[in-house]
Amino acid sequence: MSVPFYLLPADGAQSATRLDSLALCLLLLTGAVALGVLAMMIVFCVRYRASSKAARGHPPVKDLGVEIAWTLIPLLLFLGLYAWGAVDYAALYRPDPAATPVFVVAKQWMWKAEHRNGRREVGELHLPLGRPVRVVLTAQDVIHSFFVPAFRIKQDAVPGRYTAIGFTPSRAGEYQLFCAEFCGTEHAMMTGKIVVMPPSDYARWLAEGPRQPGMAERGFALFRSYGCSGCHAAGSSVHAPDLTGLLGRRVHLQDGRELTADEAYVRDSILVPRKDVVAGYEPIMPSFAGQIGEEDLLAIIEYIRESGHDQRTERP
Amino acid sequence: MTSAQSDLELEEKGTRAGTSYLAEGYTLRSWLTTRDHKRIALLYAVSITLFFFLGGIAAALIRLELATPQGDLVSADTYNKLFTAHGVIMVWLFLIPSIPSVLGNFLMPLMIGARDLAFPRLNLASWYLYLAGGAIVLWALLAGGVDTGWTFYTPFSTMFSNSHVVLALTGVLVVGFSSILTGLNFIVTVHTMRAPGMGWFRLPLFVWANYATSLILVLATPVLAMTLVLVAIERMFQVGIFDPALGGDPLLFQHLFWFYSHPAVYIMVLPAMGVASEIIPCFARRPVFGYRFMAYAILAIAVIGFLVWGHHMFVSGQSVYAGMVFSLLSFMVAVPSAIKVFNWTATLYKGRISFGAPMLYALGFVGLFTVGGLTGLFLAALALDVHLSDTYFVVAHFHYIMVGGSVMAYLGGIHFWWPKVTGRMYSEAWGRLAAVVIFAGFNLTFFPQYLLGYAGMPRRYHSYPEEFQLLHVLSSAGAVTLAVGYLLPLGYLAWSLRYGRAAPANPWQATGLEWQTASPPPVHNFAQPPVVARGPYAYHTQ
Amino acid sequence: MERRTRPLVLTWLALLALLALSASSAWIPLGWINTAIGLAVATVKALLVALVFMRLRAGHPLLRLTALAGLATLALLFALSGADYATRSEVKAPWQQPSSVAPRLGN
Amino acid sequence: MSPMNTRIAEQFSSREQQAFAGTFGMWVFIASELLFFAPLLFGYFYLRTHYPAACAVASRHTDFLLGTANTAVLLSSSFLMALAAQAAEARRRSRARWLLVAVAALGVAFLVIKGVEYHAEFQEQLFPGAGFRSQAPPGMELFFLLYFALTGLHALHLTVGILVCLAMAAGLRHPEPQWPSGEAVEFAGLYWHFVDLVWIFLYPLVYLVGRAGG
Repeated sequence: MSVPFYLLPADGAQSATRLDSLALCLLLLTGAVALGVLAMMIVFCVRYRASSKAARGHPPVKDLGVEIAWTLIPLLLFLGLYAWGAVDYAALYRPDPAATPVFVVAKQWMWKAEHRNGRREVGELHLPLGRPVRVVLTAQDVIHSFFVPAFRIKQDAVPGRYTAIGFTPSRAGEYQLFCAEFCGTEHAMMTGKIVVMPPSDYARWLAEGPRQPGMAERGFALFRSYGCSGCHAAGSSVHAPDLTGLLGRRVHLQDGRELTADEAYVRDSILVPRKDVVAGYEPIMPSFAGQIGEEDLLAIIEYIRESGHDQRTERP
Repeated sequence: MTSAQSDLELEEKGTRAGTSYLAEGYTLRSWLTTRDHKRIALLYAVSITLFFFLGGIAAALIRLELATPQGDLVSADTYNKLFTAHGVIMVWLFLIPSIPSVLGNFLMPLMIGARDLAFPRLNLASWYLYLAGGAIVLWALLAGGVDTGWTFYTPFSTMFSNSHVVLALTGVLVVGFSSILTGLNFIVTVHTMRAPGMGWFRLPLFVWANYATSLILVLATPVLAMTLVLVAIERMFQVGIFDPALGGDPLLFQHLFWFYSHPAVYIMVLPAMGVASEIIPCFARRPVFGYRFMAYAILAIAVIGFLVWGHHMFVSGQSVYAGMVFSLLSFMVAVPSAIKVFNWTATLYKGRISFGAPMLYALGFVGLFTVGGLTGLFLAALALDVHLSDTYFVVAHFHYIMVGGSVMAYLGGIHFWWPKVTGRMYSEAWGRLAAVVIFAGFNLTFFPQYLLGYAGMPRRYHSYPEEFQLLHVLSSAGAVTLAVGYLLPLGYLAWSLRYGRAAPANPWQATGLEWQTASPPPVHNFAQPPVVARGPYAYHTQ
Repeated sequence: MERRTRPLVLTWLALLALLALSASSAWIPLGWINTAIGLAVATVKALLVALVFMRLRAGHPLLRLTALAGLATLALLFALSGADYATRSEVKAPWQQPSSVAPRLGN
Repeated sequence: MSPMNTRIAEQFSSREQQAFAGTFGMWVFIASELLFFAPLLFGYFYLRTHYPAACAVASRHTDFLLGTANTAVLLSSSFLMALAAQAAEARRRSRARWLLVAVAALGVAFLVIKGVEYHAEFQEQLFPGAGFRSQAPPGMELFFLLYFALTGLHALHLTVGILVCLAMAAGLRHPEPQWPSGEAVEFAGLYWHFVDLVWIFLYPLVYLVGRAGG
C-alpha cells in the first residue's frame, strides 16, 4: 500500500470545488440529523429502559403539530438541496459556445479521442488548463461511462447517439479516467489518463503528432460538396442566413418563436428545413433527409461551430 | 386480566381449536400440497434461506477477490458472473419474497383475523412458480453463468454478452409471476377478509406495509416481465426497440427496467418498516407514535416511489429537464421516510424499554435505514450524483437500505414471531449476540464503501488502483464478521426447534391478533372468529 | 327482447357503429386528428365495454378504483418517460450493429 | 344475486364475501395485465413520435379490411360473452353453455383471420428479423416488431380465453352444483372483455395510421 489514499480526490476542475461544498453541506446536514436521531434513541433507550424509574405519565400517542413540523422542515431543506444540485447539474450540460470540443469514442475496452484539429489519441486525453472543455461522447458497442473523479464528472457514452458534458480543468496534472458503466469482461481495465496542461503546451502538443483532417475541415469540404455554400456563403445571390458562429446564438423564427441554436437545431434545419424557419427568410431550402449521413452531419455542425471560433480568433 | 391468566386461557382455546398447523400432517406430500398460508410461509422460508446463502457465497467470493487490487483470485469473467449471480439471487430470489412471502404469508391472515388468504391455491401456485423461477436461474448459473449484472442493460445483454442471458431472464420472469400472484392475494385478502370490527385504521402497520408492497408488486412487476421478454427477443432474433441500429433507444430499456426496479426497492423496504413498527411498540410497551401518519407515510412512499425511477439515469443521456423532475420527486420520497424514522424514535419516548433480540434487530434496522436513507439524498442531488453514480457510494447506499434495512428487519421479524411460528423459544443470549455481530459486521463491511465511492472507486470493478486497497480490506474483514453473524441464527434457531423451551401463546405480551391464538396456531388460525374492538398497539407503560 | 338483455344489445350496436365511425374517419385526411379521433373512439368503446359488459357501472366503487389504479400507473410511465423524450435533444451518431454477432438461440 | 348452490371455500365466511373477493381479484388481475402491455404500448409511443412517417408506411401494409372485420368479430364475441354471463347468473345453464360455445367460435374465427393476415405478412417479408425486406425506411421493422408482439400477445390471451370458454361450456353440461358457477362464468367474462379492450385500442394504433394519405 505504497500509494497514499485521499478521501477527496484532487479537485481538478472548477466545478469540483463547488460540488465538494454541496457534498460537505449535505454531510453536515444529514450528519446532524443522523446524530440527532441516534442521540435521541440512545437517550430514550437508557432513560426509559425497563428497570429505570423515570416518570412515564401520559406518553404522547400523537401530536399533529410535531408531525407537521417534521414533515415540513425536511421538505423545505430538501427543496433547497434540490435547487443547489439542479443548478450545478444544469451548468454541466449547458453548451458553452466558447468551449473546446473533444470527441471521445468508447469501445470495449478503450477510450479513443479526437481533437478539433484531427489529432487523435488512445487511452489518454490531453486538455488545456483553464479553458472550458466539452467532451462529446459516443460508444461503438455497449454503453460506457466517462468518469473522471478528479473533475467530479461522469457521463454515459451511448451507442447510436452523442452525449456531452462540459467542465473547466483548473489544475494541471494527470488524472485517472474510469469507465463507470459495466461494459463486459475488461470493464475494470477500461481506464485512461487525463493530462491537463497549460494552454500553450496544449497548443504545441496539438500541433505535433499524428493527425488527419479534423472534423471541421472535413465539414467544410462537405459544406461545399453538398452545395450548402452555394446559398449560405457570404455574397451568394440566394437570400439565405449566414451560418458563421451560429451555434449558441439566439435565433428568431418566422412564427415568432425564439431558440438557441444547438447541434439538434442545426441537424433539424438540414433534415427538416421547414420546421424552424428563421425570421426574414423564405422557406426555400430543400430537405437533405436521406442524402446525408449522420457522420457527415456532425462534421458539418463542427465546421459551423469552428467558423465562429475563426471569427473571434479564439483558436488555442 | 393478568397476562398469565390470559395465556392460560389462550392455551385452552388453542387446544379446543384443534391441532396445530404443524401437526396437521407429517408427510412430504402434506407439505407440498398444502394450502395453509402458514405452511406455505414455511416452504418459502426454507427456499429463500437456501438462496440467501447461495447469494451470500457469491458475495463472500467477491469480497475475497477484492482484498487485493490485482484481481488475482478469479478471472474477470468469473468476477462479473459472481456479482451478477449475487445481484440476481439476492434481489429476486431473496429480498423481494423475503418479508412478504414468509412473514407476510404467515401473519397477514392472523393479523386481520382471517382463516386464510383469499386464494389459498393461488398462494401455493405462487410458491411453485417461485421455485420454478429459482430453478431456472440456478440452471443458468450452473450452465456457465450470466455476466450482465442484475440490471441486464442493453445493448450489452442483447448483443455482446456471451453468457446465458435468456435463461436467466426466463427465471426472473417466472419469479415475477409469483410476485404478482402473491401481491394480488394480499390485496384481495386485506380488502375482503378483515375480521368484524377490523377497520382500516385498526390494521397493524405490518399489514399496511404489506398491502402497499402488494400494490407495487401487482402494478410494477408486469412491466418488468414484458421488458425482459423484449430483451430476450432482441437477443435471440436481433430485432428490438432497444437497438439503436434499427432506430430504437437503449435508454428506453433503462426507463422500463427502472420503472419496476426502483419501486422494487420499496418492495424490499416497506415490509421491513412494517416489521419494525410491530417490534418497537411491543418492546417499548407503548403505542406507536403517530399511527395514522405512519400508515399514510407507507402509502405515500409506495405511490411516490413510482415516480422517481429516473434518478438511476441522471448521467445516462436522459434529458436534463427529466433529470430535474426525477430529482425533485426523489427528494419528495425522502420526506415520508424521514417521518417514519422520527416516529419510531418518538415511540421510544416514555416507554418501558427492554432489549430482547427482536428489539436489537429493530433498533439496528432504524439506525442503518437512517444512514442509508440520508445518503440517498446525496444521490438524489443531481450534481452530486454525476460524481457518485455507479461508484461504491451507490453500492454502500443500497446495501444499507436492503441489507442493513431489509435483512436486519427480516431477522428481527423471524426472532419476534419465531415462538408463534414454531412454538419454541430460541436462546435469547445467542439472539442478542448475533444481532450485535451482524450490526458491527455490516457497518464494517459497508461504511468503508461510502468513502471508496466518494474517492472515485467505480462499481463492478474486478481489479482497482492500489490506493483503494486499505478500505477494501476493511470491507472484506467486515464481510467475514457479517458471514459469522448470519450463520449464528441458522445454528441456534435450528437448535431451538428441538431443544427450545415451549413457547406460550404470547411470550412478548404483544397486542396483535396473531398473539391471541395458540403457538403454533391451529389449522384454521382461531378457535372462534375474532371480533376486534380496539386499535392496534394498545400497550400501557404502567 | 328481454328487459335485461336490452342494454347489452344496445351497447353491441353502439360498438359496431363506433367501429364504422373509426374505420371510415381514418380515410379522411386530417393529419394528427385522425389518430386523435381513432383513440377517442377507442376510449368511448372501451368505456362502453367496461361500464356495461364488465358491469363497472353497477359494480362496487372499489372495482372502478382498481381499474383506475391500473390506468394511472400506465399514465405515469407515459408521462414521466415521455417527459424525457419530449425534452431530449438527441444527436444521432453513426453506429453499425456488429455483423459478427450471429443469432444465439438458446442461451 | 348469486346462485344459492355455490360452495363456500373454508376461508370465507359468506357467499357474498367469496363472490366479491373473486370479482375484486379478477379486477386486480386485469389491472396487472394492463401493465403487462405497458412496455409494448410505450415502445409504440416512442416509435410513433420518433418515426411518424415510417409508422404510416408500415401501417398501410397491414390489412385494413381483415383488421376491421376482426374488430367486429371480437366486439360481437364480447356481446355474446355478456349474454352468457347473464344467463349463467340466472342459472340458465344450457343457454349459457351455447353462448359460451359461440363466444369460443368467434374467438377461433378471430384467430383464423389473424392467421391469414400473418401469413400474408410473412409472404411480404414484413416479419422482423433477418428476412425483413430491405429498403424499408428506418423504424418500419420496429413497427412490425411491435405489431407482431402486441397482436401476438393479444392472440395468446385470446387463446387462453377460448380454452376457458370451452372448459366452462363442457362443465355447464352437468347440472348444479357442478363447476362452473355463475360467478365463474362472470370472471371468465371479465377476462374476455379485457382482451377485447386491448384490441379496441390496438385497432386504431395498428390499422388506421396514415390511411388518409402521405
